[in-house]
Amino acid sequence: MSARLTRRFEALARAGRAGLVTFVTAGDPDYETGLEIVRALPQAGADVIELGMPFTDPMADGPAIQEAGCRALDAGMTLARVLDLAAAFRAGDADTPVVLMGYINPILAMGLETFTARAAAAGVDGLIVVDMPPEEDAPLRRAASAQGLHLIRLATPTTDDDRLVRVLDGASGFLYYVSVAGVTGSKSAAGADIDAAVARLRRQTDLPIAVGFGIRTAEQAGAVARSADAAVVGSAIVNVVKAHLGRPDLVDAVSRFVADLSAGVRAARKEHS
Amino acid sequence: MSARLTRRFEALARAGRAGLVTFVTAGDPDYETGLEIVRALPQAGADVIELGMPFTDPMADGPAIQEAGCRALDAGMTLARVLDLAAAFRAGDADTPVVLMGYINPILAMGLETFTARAAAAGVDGLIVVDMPPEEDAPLRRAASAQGLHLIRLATPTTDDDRLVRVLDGASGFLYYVSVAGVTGSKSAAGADIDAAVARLRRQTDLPIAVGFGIRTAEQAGAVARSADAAVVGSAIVNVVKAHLGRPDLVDAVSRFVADLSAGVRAARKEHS
Amino acid sequence: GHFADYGGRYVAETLMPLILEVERAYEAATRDPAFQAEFDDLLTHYVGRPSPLYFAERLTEHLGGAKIYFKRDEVNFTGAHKINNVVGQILLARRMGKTRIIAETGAGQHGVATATVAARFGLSCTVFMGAVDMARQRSNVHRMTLLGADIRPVHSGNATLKDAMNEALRHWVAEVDDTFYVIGTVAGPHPYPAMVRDFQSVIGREVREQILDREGRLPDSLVACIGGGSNAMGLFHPFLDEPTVRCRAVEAAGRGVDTGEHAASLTRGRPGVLHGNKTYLLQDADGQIIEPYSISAGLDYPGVGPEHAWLRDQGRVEYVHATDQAALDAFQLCARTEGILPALEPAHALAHVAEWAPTLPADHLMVMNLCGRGDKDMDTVVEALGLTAGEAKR
Amino acid sequence: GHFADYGGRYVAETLMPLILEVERAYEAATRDPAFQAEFDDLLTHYVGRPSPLYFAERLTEHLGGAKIYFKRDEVNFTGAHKINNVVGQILLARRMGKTRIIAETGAGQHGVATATVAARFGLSCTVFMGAVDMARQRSNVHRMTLLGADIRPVHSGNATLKDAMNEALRHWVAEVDDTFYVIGTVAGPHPYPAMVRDFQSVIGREVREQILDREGRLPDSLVACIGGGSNAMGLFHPFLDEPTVRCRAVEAAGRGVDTGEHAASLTRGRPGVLHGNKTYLLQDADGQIIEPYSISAGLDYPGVGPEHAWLRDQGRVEYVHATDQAALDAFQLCARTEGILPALEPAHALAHVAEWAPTLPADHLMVMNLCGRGDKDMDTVVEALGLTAGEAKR
Repeated sequence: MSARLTRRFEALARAGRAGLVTFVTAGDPDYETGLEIVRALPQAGADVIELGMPFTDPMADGPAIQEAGCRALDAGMTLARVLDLAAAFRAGDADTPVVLMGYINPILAMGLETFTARAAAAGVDGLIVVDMPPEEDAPLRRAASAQGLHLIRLATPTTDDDRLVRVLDGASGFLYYVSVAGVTGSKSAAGADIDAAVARLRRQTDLPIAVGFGIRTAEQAGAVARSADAAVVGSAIVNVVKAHLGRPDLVDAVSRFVADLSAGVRAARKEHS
Repeated sequence: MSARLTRRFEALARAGRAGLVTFVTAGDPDYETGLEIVRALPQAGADVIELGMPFTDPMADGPAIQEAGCRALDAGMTLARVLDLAAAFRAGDADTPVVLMGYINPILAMGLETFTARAAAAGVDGLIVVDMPPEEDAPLRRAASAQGLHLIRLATPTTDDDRLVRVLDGASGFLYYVSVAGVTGSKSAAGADIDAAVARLRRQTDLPIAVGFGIRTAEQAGAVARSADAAVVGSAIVNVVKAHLGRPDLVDAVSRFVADLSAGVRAARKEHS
Repeated sequence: GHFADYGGRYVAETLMPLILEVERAYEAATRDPAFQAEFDDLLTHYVGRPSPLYFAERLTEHLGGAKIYFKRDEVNFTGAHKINNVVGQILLARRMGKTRIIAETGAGQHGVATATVAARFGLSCTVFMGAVDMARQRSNVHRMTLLGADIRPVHSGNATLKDAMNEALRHWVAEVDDTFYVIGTVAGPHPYPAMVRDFQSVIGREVREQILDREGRLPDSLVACIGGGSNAMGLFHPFLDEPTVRCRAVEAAGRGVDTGEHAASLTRGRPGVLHGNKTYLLQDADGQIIEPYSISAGLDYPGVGPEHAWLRDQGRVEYVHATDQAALDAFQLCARTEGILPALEPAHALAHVAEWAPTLPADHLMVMNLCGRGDKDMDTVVEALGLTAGEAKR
Repeated sequence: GHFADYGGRYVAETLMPLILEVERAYEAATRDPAFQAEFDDLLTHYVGRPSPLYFAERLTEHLGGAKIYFKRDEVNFTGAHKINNVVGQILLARRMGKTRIIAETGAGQHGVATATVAARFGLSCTVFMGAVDMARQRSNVHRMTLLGADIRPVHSGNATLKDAMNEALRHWVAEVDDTFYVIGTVAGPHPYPAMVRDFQSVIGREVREQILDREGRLPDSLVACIGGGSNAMGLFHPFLDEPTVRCRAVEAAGRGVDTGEHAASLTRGRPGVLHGNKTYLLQDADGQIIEPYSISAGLDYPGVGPEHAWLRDQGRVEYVHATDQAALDAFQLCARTEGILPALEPAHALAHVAEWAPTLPADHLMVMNLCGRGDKDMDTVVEALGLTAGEAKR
């Protein structure tokens, strides 16, 4: 398995802080700008990069990420170009883990084996495929595993303890906890609920736990970072992209926002310790 | 029974010519003008006057007479005012027969006895009620008869010989032959068809035969006048009223048109004799 | 008359021979089992009869009185009871060798039914429709057009149902040889009122069988809306000899029977003659016909079938009325409790049910004729309720 | 998958527990005679089943080949086969204690059926509908509004059925506790494809009984249109084990399957995953979904039920296609020969019947599923044919 993810979470644990997982849609608003954005993320404070693979019908995403996908597709992005972008990023950054996030259909169109092989070659570390529950992901898991890619599983507020066993069976890399029942960019969970959920998950797994959905501000990221191993921010970053479309300060604006989030995450446990 | 109708047809027979029956809607376009029109008709050559009793739903009439009825109703005509108009005419003309033509509902609203009594008092000679076939007209016939009013029956191209017996049973005044299947003012019958129809009717009745529907010109009136005892013209006269609405020469125009029709009727048998 | 002093054949002489021929042909048809068999077959396989008798459970609970059943003639093919009669008359027209069909229509349901069955038998079809009704029932105009009917807009009078019937009669006079006039209600010259009643009586016959099957006894009351009166007559007729069955017909009170803007001929009219029959009519003191008014195009008629006039005078049927507003309220009540969008015509019947049922005991069995579906009235209702489609219920 | 490699439950983890709960509840319901009894009772008295099996005599004569029967699901209450499935799913939702119903809709028939049955049971109802479809199926938007449904316009994508389904799934994820998603066709995550098929199989079971009663033998062929495929599956399923019964499903070829503007997923698609199931999809080389096109809103979908994908690969059902123009021609043919205005969806089936039937002998029994009425499509057809309502046939 790709060691970057594991190393990164170990390093965070040693540093006594949670990580910041930043999601952007690959190639939003276009390949070149998208690559610049991604390249700037580690410097801005991102610990793990989630790269969205655009899909025409992103049924688990809210408007922000839907629109980001449309922008990327309109600009000519394909799954192959997403892998190109990941490879281009990896060429300049050997350490920051990259996780691809998306839907299964474009992957099937490329072929599971081809896709996982090319992803691994591009320096990708893990995969999150939101419409592949454990019941359906065995073929993908086998293909990913053969290439050393983590297939990251998701748990949600509706995943009860019985079901969690199934979710964790075969999970690797980290566990992605979707903190609210909803699509990306919708409502936010209360901090206490997140703490309780993380505590419940930790009783059943030693995997790092990243918490996402509904985290929009440094403060919210910080609240998550108190208990979770990482806070995932997506729609809020994508909204910054949208707000700066066509402007020369787009990449800077994203960086500044990520830096702010990062500060929130880094301050979280200090405040409370 | 009112003798005026009989006397008039006898006089026409002695003169060796057919009569001209002129229809106007009573009170079209208003009571005063309507009365002037009617008063001018005998002088213009009308031998019998048919006075239309306006009704909201004249189902046997075409657009010309429908509209004339609307004009009269809009100007405040009622059945009682129709009788007033007839009486006013009769005050100045003791000889020209007047026949009321219309639908049964306003008559029922006034009451059969009241209506027939008031019509007789107004100097009316006969009644034509288009929606009262022989099957239904017994009560009206009794009331009319009690007041000496002729109830004039209609025969049509669809009235076969068997049915004609029924139509003629109780007919009085004259027989009104509707020369075409249709509403007033529609298509015209061919002269030869009318001659044949009149001949057929004469085999079964000695009543004078007036032919109407579709007669628009002096020439057509003349063609009918060759075989029939009278030609009835209605829509064509009403159209002259409509064409001169609001003009000072309205009454003159109607008179001139009726004079023209009368000339056609008077010339008919001369040309062929 | 054919119903005491009511009914009759008050038509122009030109039509009389044909009217008498229709009567003879109809009488022969009623004695011919093959005619009845063909009628029944078409009702079953073409129209989709029997229509359901449906226990309106939630409405019954909501009103808290009589147990209410709906006779669901709205699920008939073409969406109303009208087609029962049209099938019968067009089979008769075929027997008579007629090749052209004409009809009048108000709401368009009778016109659609006639255009439908005429197309089914390859007969030419002309439908007379008031220009005002064409505007307010546009979807039905489209349906008739696509069925190949020639639609003649009528501009005379108020340009509604009465005027369409005048124009159909005028047209028929000119085309007596090859044309059959399919009248849409239990009105017009004899034999139409009796013939249409007979064809529509399938409704009541089915109800009788269905309620005996479901409840083991006859209903205590029947309720139907009444414009011309064919759906009411169809429901009531097979029960008229059952003295325990109360019958109520609901007229359109428009803006109120005392406002002058209504279509309640039996409530506010007097006997007279129109469209070939003697019956109760909305008319002024001079015998001129008063233009009726109702939100429902199908009830917007100044007369009523002559047999209803007779049943009124006898007291066998009670004639009540409901306003536009009561009908709209009932429409919504039906939509929200039963998920059924009634036509505005039976919404009038339902308005009376909503008033009457709560005063009756729970063991009172009431059957209402839900004689047409509301699809044709969507624009009218949405406008009347001031709704914006798709955004109303946020 | 649940149909060889097709089907499955490709949904977000948030939905999985609920999807599994639906499956358990559905399995329990199928074993509960009370559930089946309530389903049957509603189909009989509320929906008006059985729908007629009608011998299309004039169409058969006109085409001069196979003897054609129409299964008349267009006379169902609400005007299409959709309500069969909705009744079943809403009864299931009630069993599960759900109080809110959501649905997606394309042509609006499924949305209307869902709004209807939800109102019948007093359940809150939200319908997702593409903004483009809302504009072209306005009358159905009105119907849903009046039934009290909350209609959510969907602007994403092409703003048609696919997008409405995306949005319904997104909404469901956020409202898993009290909400039941009534899917309108044999697609979506398991158990929907099987469940919808089972509920719609009443169509084929009735046909089997009716044709045996009328003809004394099974049909030789069955024809149905296919978008998602629920009406086709409902007709075919009870006959799939009868090797002598040929089944043909007709996809929407739009402007032609080689133009790129069509909705023929089985003809021109490849297997993939969308909306929770693996099936044939219209997609580009990159696996992006291609926006479908059809004149018929109900067929305008880039996928198809997974069981159809399996039946295609097996060769048990033949999948053919018909263009917009062929459907419009068939619409007119049906109107003029049988007086029936089909929805544009079954007009596609009829287009194939018009092509196939003349090549078959007179003793070939063909049953076509006339699964919806055309009323909703009047504006579209009038415009497509360039007709002016009421003046077209002068």
